[in-house]
Amino acid sequence: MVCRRLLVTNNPQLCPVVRSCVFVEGTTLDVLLRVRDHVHLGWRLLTHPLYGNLRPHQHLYRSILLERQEGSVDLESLDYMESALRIYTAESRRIMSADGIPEEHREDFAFVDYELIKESLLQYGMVTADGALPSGGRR
Amino acid sequence: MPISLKGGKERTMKLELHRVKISKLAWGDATSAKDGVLTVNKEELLSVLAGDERLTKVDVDFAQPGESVRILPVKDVVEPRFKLEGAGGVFPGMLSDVETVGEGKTLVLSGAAVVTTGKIVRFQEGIIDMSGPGAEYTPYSATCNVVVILENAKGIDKHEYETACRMAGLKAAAYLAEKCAGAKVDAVETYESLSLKDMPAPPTLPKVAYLYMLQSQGLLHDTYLYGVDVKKILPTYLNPTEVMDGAIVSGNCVSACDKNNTYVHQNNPVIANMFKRHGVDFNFIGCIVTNENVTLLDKRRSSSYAVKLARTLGVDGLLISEEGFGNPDADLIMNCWKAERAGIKTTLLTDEYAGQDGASQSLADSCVEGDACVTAGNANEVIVLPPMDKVIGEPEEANVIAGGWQGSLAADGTITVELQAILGSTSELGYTKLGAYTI
Amino acid sequence: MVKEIERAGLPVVHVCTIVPISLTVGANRIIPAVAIPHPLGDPSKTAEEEKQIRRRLVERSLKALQTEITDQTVFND
Amino acid sequence: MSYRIVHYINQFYAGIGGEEKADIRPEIREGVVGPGMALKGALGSEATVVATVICGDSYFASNMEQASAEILEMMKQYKPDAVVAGPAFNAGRYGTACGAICEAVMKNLGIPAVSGMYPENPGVEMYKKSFYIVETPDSAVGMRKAIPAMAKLVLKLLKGETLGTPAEEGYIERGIRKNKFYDKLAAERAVDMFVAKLQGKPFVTEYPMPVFDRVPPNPAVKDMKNATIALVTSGGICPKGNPDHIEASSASKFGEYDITDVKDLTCDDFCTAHGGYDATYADQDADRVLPVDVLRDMEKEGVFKKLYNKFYSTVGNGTAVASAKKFGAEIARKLIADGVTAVILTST
Repeated sequence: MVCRRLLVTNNPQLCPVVRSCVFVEGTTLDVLLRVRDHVHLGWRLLTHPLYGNLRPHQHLYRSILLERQEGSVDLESLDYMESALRIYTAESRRIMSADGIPEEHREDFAFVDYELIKESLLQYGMVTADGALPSGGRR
Repeated sequence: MPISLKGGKERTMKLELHRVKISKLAWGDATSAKDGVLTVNKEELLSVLAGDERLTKVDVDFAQPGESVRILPVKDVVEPRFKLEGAGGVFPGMLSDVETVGEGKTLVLSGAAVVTTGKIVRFQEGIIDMSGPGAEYTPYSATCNVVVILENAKGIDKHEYETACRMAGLKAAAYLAEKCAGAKVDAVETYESLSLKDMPAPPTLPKVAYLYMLQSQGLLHDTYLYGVDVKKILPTYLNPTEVMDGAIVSGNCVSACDKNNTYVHQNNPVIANMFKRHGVDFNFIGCIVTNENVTLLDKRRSSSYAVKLARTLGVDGLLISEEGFGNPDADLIMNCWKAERAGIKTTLLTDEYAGQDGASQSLADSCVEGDACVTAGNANEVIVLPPMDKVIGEPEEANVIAGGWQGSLAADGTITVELQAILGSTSELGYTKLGAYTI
Repeated sequence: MVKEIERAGLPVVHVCTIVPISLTVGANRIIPAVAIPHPLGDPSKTAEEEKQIRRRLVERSLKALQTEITDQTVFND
Repeated sequence: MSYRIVHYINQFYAGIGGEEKADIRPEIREGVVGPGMALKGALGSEATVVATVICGDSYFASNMEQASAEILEMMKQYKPDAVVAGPAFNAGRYGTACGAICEAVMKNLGIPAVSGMYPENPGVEMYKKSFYIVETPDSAVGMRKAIPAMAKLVLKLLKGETLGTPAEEGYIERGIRKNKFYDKLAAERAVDMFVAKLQGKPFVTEYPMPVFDRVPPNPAVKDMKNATIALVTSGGICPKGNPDHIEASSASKFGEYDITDVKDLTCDDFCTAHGGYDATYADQDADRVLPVDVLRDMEKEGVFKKLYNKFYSTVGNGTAVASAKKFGAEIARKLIADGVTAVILTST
C-alpha cells in the first residue's frame, strides 16, 4: 500500500500511535533534512516546520506531517523547508541532542512536541484507531 | 486623561475605564484600595482560589517595584478589572457568562497586577526582576504584583494544570478589583467602538483596521476569545473595547519574551495608539482577530479569510501584530502580502530572533511587500541578571527555560540568559520601548 | 552567483529545477530542469533515455544563449 | 597613558614595491611606516603607533593561516591595545588580508581592530560581520579622509564608548542587529509608521526585509561554432573525496576542477558535496547535475568550439548572498581572462 500521508519525527513517543511514520534517529536538524529530501521527491508539507516558539537549540524533538502529491516539487513547501534549514544551520553548533539531558526533561520536550502536532494528526486522521494518544504529563 | 471619540449614539459601544491608581501593596483585614495602596486580605484571597482539586498548594506573595525580588517561572500576568456597569462580566467565557462585553463601566486597578507562577512546561515560562538591569526589560517590574504561587496535584494532565493556573490568575484579578468597587476613582477614560454606519470621522480619512494575530499552535500555546480556543475560529471582527474587558485571555506557555500576557491584551497599546490617531489621521474601524495555526492549510485559510474581511470592511490600511516566532512569521508574511496585493497598506509589528551575536536572519520568512516593519528587539541578546535578595518560585528553572541553558544559574544566584527568558521583553503588541537597528 | 557572472559581462544560462528561485536570484536565461536531486537526469529511465533528456536540456541551453532577450526569460521548449 | 596600536600594511604602502614584490614574507618594524605617519597624526596624543607589520599581498593570500599566525605572534610582542589595518581602498587581496588579520586579532587577542575599505572590496563582504570597517573611496586619493575616520573609530572602541549607527560613525553596515531602547513604545512607533505609509510620507522601516537586485541580460552568443562554453554549478559536484572540503551548506569557498580529457563524470571520480538535497542520484552519476558527457559529444560534433577545461563548483544551499556574490565575481574574472564566451550554470 502506498501511504498518502506521513509523519517524520525523532520523537519516540509518537511513532507507536501514528499511521505511517518515519522515525528519524537523530537531532531535529536530521528530521528537517529528511523532510526536505521528501519534498524534493514530491511530498508536500501539511504542517509548518517551525511550529512551537523555540530556537533550534531549545528543543529536542521535531515532528512534521507530509502528504504525497502529484506533479512536481511543491514550491511553498520547499520554501518553508529552506527557510527553516537556514535558521537551523545558522546555529548548527547549538542544536540540542538527547545525550546528557535528564529523562524528566526529555519527557517534557516530547510532551510539548506531541501537544503541538496532536491537533494536526487528528485533523488528518493519522492516529491509529486502537492507539490512544499518550496521555502526557502523567508521572 | 479621558479619551473621547465623538460619534453617533445608538449603535456605539461606549466603555468607561474607571482607573484606581495603585502604587503599593499591603496585607490587611479587608481587601480594598485607598490612597494608592491596595490592601489584600490574604486568607480571603486564598479561599477564593481554594477548592480546585487540580492544585495541591496555593500561596500568595507580593513583589513590588524596586524590591530585590525575582519571580520565575512566570506563566501569566493579569490586570485586576471588574465590571461596574454594562452587560456581561470581565473575562467572558472564562470567568463570566459569554455575554458580549465592551460597554458600560469597568473598574481598573491601574498599577496592580496578578502574576501566576508554577512549573507547567519546564522550559517555557519567564522571569520578572523587580529591580536591577532585568527590570528595565519587563513591563511587570513597574506593577505592584500580587504573586499567586501554584503547585499541581500529582498525576494531573499538563493541560488541566494550565487551565487551573489560568483560572486562578483570572479569579484573583477579578476578586481584587471587585473588592475595590467603592474606591475613589482617579481617572476616567472613555472609549467608543463605533458602528460602521456611524463612523464620524471625515470621509476623506483612510479607513483602517488592526489585524490582531493570536498564538494558537496547540493546547499549551493557545489563546482564548470569549472562552473559545482561537485555533478553531475563522478570523472574526472584534470591537476594541471588548478586549479591554478581557475578551482575549492568554493560555500560553511559549517563550516568555513575546507571549502576549492577558495583561497586555487588556491594555493593548496598539489599540490605545490607534484610538489616539482616530479621527485625526484615520478612521479606526476595529480589530480583526486571527490565529496562527500549525498546518499550512489553516495558515492559508486564515490569511485569506482575514484579508477578505478587511476588503469587505473597505479598509485602506491594516496594522498587523504578530505573536511568537518561527511559524507565526509565515502567517505574518502571508497576511502582509495578501493584504498588500489586495491594495491594503500594511505595517507590521514583530520581534527578532537574530542570534546571540545579532548576525542571523531575524525572521523565518520575508516578502518584498513587508516594507514597513517595527520590531520590539532581538530576543536572543544575552543579559546578566545579578542575584536578588528574594526569589519567588524556583530559581533552578533558569537552567531549563527557553533563553537559558544548563549553567545559566550561577551558584551566587546570578542568571545569564537571553532576553527571551524575560517576560514581555520583546512584546509584539509593542508594550516596551525596546527595538533593534543594524550596525 | 548567476547574477555576478552576468554582471561581469558573460551571458549565462541557468539550468535549475525551481524556476521561481532562479527568477528571484536574478538569472536572465532560465531552463527548467527535471528535479532537484537530478536536474539533468532521471534515474527512473534507462541510461540512454536519460542521456537523451540531458542532451535536450543542453541543446535548449545553447539555444537560449543564442537568443537575444531584454528581460528575464524562461525557455520552456 | 596612551594606547598602543600596531598598524598592518602591505608591501606597496610600505614602499617596498608593487606586484613584483607581493610575495614578501611578513616583517615587523618599530614605529610608523608609510600611511602610519598620517595615522599617528590623526591619533594625536591619545594613542601611539608602536609598530608596523608589513606583508606581501600574494604571500598572505596563498599562506593565509600560516601568515595570520606569524603576524599575530609578531604583534603580541608589542603588547598592542588595538590593531589598525590598511586602509585597503578597493585593492581586493589587500582588503582580504586586512580583514583576515583584524578578524584574527579580535578573536585571538581580544582587542579591537579597525580597517578601511571601499564598499565593493571583497574583503568587506567577507569580514564585515567580524569587525568595523570604515568606508573609504576606491583609491588612495581618499587617504586623507580615511585615516582620520579610522583613528576616530579605533579611539572610540578603545575607550569603550557606545558607537552610533553606520551613517553616524562612517563605518560600513555590518548586518548585525543590536537592541536599543527608543523614546516611544514599539506600538506607538508602529502607528506612527502606519500613518506615514498611509499618507505616502517617507518612513524608515526598523527591519529591512531581504531584497534582490537585477542585472540586465548580456547580448546573445552570435557565433556558437567558435564559442568556448564553461560549466559552473551550485550543485556541489567535485572530485571524489571533496579535496577542497567544500561545506555541505553555507559554503565559504568554491572549487576549480580540471576536466581536460574527462569525457564523462563517473561515480568513481566525482560526487557531490551538497547537503541541500538527497545526494544519492548525483553521487551515482554527476552528469545528472553537470552535463559533461553531453557537452563533450557536442564539442566533438562541432556544435561549439570548445568546452572550457575547468569547471567551478560550490554549494548554493544556505550560502550567504554575499559569499555567492563574491564567488560569482571571482569565477567570472577567471573565465573572462581565459576567453570563455558563455556559461551554463546548473543548480539543483
